[in-house]
Amino acid sequence: MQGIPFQPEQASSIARSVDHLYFFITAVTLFFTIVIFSTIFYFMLKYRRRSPDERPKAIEGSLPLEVLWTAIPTLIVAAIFVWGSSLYFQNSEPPPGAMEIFVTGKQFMWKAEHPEGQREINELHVPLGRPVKLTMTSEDVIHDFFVPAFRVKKDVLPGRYTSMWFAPTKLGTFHLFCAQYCGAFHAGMIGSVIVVEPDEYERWLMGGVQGESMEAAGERLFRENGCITCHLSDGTGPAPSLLGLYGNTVHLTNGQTLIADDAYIRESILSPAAKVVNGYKPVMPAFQGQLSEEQILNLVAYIRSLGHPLDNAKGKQQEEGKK
Amino acid sequence: MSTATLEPRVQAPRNYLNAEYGWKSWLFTLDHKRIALLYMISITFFFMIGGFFAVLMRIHLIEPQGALVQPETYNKLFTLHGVIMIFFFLVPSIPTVLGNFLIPLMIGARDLAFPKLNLLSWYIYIVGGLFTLYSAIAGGVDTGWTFYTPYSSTYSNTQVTAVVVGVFINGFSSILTGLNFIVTIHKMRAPGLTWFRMPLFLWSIYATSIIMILGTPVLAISLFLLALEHLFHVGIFSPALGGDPLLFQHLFWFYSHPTVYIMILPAMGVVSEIIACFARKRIFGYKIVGFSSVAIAVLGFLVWGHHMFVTGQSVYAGLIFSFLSFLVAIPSAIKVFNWTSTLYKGSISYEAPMLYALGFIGLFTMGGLTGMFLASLATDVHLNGTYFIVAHFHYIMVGGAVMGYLGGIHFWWPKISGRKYPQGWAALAAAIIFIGFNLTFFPQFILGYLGMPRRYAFYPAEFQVLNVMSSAGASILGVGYLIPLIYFIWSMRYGPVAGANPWGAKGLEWQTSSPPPPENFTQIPVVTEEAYAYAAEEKTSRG
Amino acid sequence: MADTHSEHVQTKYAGLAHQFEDLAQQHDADTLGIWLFLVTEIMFFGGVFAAYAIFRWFYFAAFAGGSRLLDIRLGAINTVVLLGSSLTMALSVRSAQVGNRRALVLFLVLTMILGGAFLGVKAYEYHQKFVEHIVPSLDWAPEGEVLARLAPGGLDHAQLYFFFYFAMTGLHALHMIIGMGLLLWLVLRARKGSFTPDYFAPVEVVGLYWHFVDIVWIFLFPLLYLIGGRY
Amino acid sequence: MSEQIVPVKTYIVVFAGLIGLTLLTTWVAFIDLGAFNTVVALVIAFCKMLLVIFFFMHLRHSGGLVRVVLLAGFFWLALLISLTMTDYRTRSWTPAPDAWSTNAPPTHP
Repeated sequence: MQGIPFQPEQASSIARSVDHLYFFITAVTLFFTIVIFSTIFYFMLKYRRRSPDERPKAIEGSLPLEVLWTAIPTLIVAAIFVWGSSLYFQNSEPPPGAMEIFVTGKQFMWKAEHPEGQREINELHVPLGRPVKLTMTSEDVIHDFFVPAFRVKKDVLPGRYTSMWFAPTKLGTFHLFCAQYCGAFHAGMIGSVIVVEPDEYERWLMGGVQGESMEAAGERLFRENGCITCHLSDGTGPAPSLLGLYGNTVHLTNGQTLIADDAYIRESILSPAAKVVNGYKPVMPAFQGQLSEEQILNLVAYIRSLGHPLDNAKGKQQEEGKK
Repeated sequence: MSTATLEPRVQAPRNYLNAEYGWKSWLFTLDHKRIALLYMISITFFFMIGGFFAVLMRIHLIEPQGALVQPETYNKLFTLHGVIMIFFFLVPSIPTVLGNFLIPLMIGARDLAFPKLNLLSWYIYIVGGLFTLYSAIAGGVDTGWTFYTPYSSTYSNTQVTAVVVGVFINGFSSILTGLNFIVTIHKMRAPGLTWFRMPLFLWSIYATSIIMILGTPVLAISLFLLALEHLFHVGIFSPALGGDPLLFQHLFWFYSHPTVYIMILPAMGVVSEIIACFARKRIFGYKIVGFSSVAIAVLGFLVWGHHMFVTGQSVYAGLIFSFLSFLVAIPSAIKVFNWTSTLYKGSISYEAPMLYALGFIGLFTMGGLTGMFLASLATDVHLNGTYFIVAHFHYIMVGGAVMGYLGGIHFWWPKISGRKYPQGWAALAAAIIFIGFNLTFFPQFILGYLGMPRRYAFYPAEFQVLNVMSSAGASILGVGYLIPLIYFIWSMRYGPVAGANPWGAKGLEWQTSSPPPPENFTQIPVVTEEAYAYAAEEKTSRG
Repeated sequence: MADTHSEHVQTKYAGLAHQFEDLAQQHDADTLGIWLFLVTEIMFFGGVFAAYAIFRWFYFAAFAGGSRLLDIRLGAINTVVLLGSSLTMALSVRSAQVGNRRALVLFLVLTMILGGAFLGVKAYEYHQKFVEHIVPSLDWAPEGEVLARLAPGGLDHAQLYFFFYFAMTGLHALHMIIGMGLLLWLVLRARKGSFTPDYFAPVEVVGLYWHFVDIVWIFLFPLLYLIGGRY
Repeated sequence: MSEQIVPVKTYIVVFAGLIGLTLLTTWVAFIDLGAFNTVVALVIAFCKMLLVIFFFMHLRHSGGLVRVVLLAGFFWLALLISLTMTDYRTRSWTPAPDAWSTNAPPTHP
């Protein structure tokens, strides 16, 4: 034990900027606390009752003072609001080209799956300096993915995908906590985020038991569950082709349109009747309760990989840009 | 009617305490003062149970791996601590005890508008409390006082239904109390008592009642839906059929954020009364302090989404709620500045109630200012769900509301019991509570910033030092709370007789005898002066 | 209760509680009290309405499908019956105002009969849901034509619709039952002649409550029965 | 009591109006107005509510305080629904997930 720590490690690209705001609010808090406390103590001594019959003169109030001490706090909180919100919006969208890892919360463990197929439990290996986007869901109750050293936190909800991102700036092992109460061993739903050099990360990805990649697993599930018999890639089957679906506009039977994203794909697997593509009949069986969240993620990864032309082009550009 | 009570301001032997005897005269009483005492006894009982759970939790957390109980038990401890302290102690505390006792006295009325409803509220409260106690005895409940779905509705196999029913029932006690207070303040004021002559305590109770009336039903309906879902496993809060867990959080916080103001607004009212009395000054900026109570009550309804910044709520909704949350800081700040200015050129004495009131201002200032960390989106992402939150709301609820409640009890105890309590002991208790409180909860701010999540039955070893400090503070705080209990009970028998107005305070409640007669005033008083007319010539006789 | 100090006022008016100065003050307080209570009821039902609004927007097709399974004629008839009971309730209050005791009792009883008719129709509708196996959780196994009509919107979401149907109409029916109890109490008091043109606040208060329950139904009818139209 | 005594005729007329509106809303449900079916149904329900409140519940003769209380109730209900909707209505504004980018090149079936 090295005495009392006062600050958590700053190990992500945003940690420092969040801390700056934190220190600013701390300074404001200290300033006003000291002003109020010392004023009270000063008045307490200066105006203490000197005789029992003392009758001070009445002071009704002062409009200029009221305006002043309405205006000053208003300005200060307005500044903090703008600062905090802009920082939050900056931090809420991952930079383009962020690598993606899928996280599933389950009473009482964290399961992570890298697109290449590497899986881990209660650990998350990430490369130093590279933005990482987590797409997260829960198999049961609400959890929360919290890495104090990165100053990031996001609830992990059942039936929905939430996402967050960070770019680690420090090598080492950092706490991963569940910060949303989730049941008996909530306190045990902890793990570590392990930040390693990028080449070590590549080695780690290759090492160990090399499973199939998420896309491959998704493709296998696509075959095993019979999806492939209807979703023919040339569009001649009883179900729409999934080629070029992801990220593109879908026209539904009820006249609405939407952009095919993770949530839509997930919903269409679990309750296909909710949003039926125009020109098709609601004949697909529902897979609610038959697939685990991880299997659904694999399917989503596969359907994503069928991609849409524009997206692939962009991906290639990025690949080339990197080279 | 005895002739003695027809003469005003005579220390009448007959008062509300000795007018009748026997348990029936208490359990079937319609006298608001006796009902206030029924509430005082019941909430003290629940406070001690809730406090006992808190002590067990703090002992448990002395060691990183947990020193006392299994994690399941720890989860039940913090759940029951939260449920009991919030719904059965803090929400009813000042309104039902001091509000019940004082509203008719302060407005010069014989009773509240609906005395039977008032007694009914107490019985509803007791029934709700019994359900909660039953759930504690029959195995406990482990959902946290926030009852978040789908854990509470689908996954928890503890006594969720019993405790939800208990809180649901208790909600109606709150609703009926608020309704009673609003009607009373509107319709029963003595001649001459205009809105701007009312003591600020009444303004704050009025604002509190608005929240009780408009917020509590939403809690009731969300708990009703939760119970349906828990029993039938079909529903709108669990994603199995396409429901949304966040909907429960919206409905829950629509009540439960304003609830914070149910707890703190009455305390603010109490503090206004005490400061005016012991500084012998009219409250600086009376109207602004009064209006700020109402402003807090209204704005308090617009900010609930700040509990949900990291829950998957839309970022744009987060933006709106963050903005509104900052707005509510402003009337709170205005109040603090006005109280401080009231001391300026006053004649300040330091009896026990004043110490509690000053302690309130200090702790509330810190609690309020640390709220800015949580209203600000970027910092809230880091601090949400950690001990920082725990520390922040305990500064508001314990440092604020409980200090206010204790201050109020110390201030009006001579009126309630007719006796004085030992000032030295009271001052000592105030000091112990102030020190113990800060030692308990200040380290938790640091713990939260370091990243220790709340509701953890065990924790990484690096957090131990701060946890031990917090537990040490809790033991001091516990002692601090026991001392007043002892000397108040002592004073009922051995305390010197207080007289009608021991503090030389203004306000109608001090014009009648202590303890007041059952009908409060032998003649309905006529109000001719402003509130807190301390500067004017002394009119009241000092007992 | 031994309210010794209230003797002096009790001799003045029957029905005046000791804490009030006069009947006008008491009447004002009673009226304000019941309106405040109705506001709490608005918020109480409001919570369900808010939840309903969100899911109806999420799963419109399922809600429309569920809605079209309800019997619109029964819904409309029940609306008329309940509006009729509101009329008789309003006439009860008027009879109390003018001091017509026989008319008061008659209209109160009529209100109860119409309320009972409403609940009877409602019970029949509930029974139909069990016959069709579209009671969420308890008896959920739609088949045949019912299944075919619900399937396009998704069966899970249709189940949510029926959850709302039962929760909302159930809460409403519970309020009706409480109202019927209050009406019975009024009838008993009215027959004893407790109400006079000076003192009829209980009739008025129960009346306001009854009208409120009627208003809830006025909104439930289009929200539950008329979603998505019948064309 | 200063309470107004409303003639029976008024009640009957109001009742007839309510029945008329009920028939109207039922009739409109059989006409395809698209999204306006809901709007029309709610407007009619709102009118019916106003009739009940103003005539049956005597709001016409009630003081300002009662009106303020009632308005507060509806205002708070609007707050509850609208602020909750700020979340639901804007959730989809967040841009769709960024381009699928992994180390592995996209595969085609």
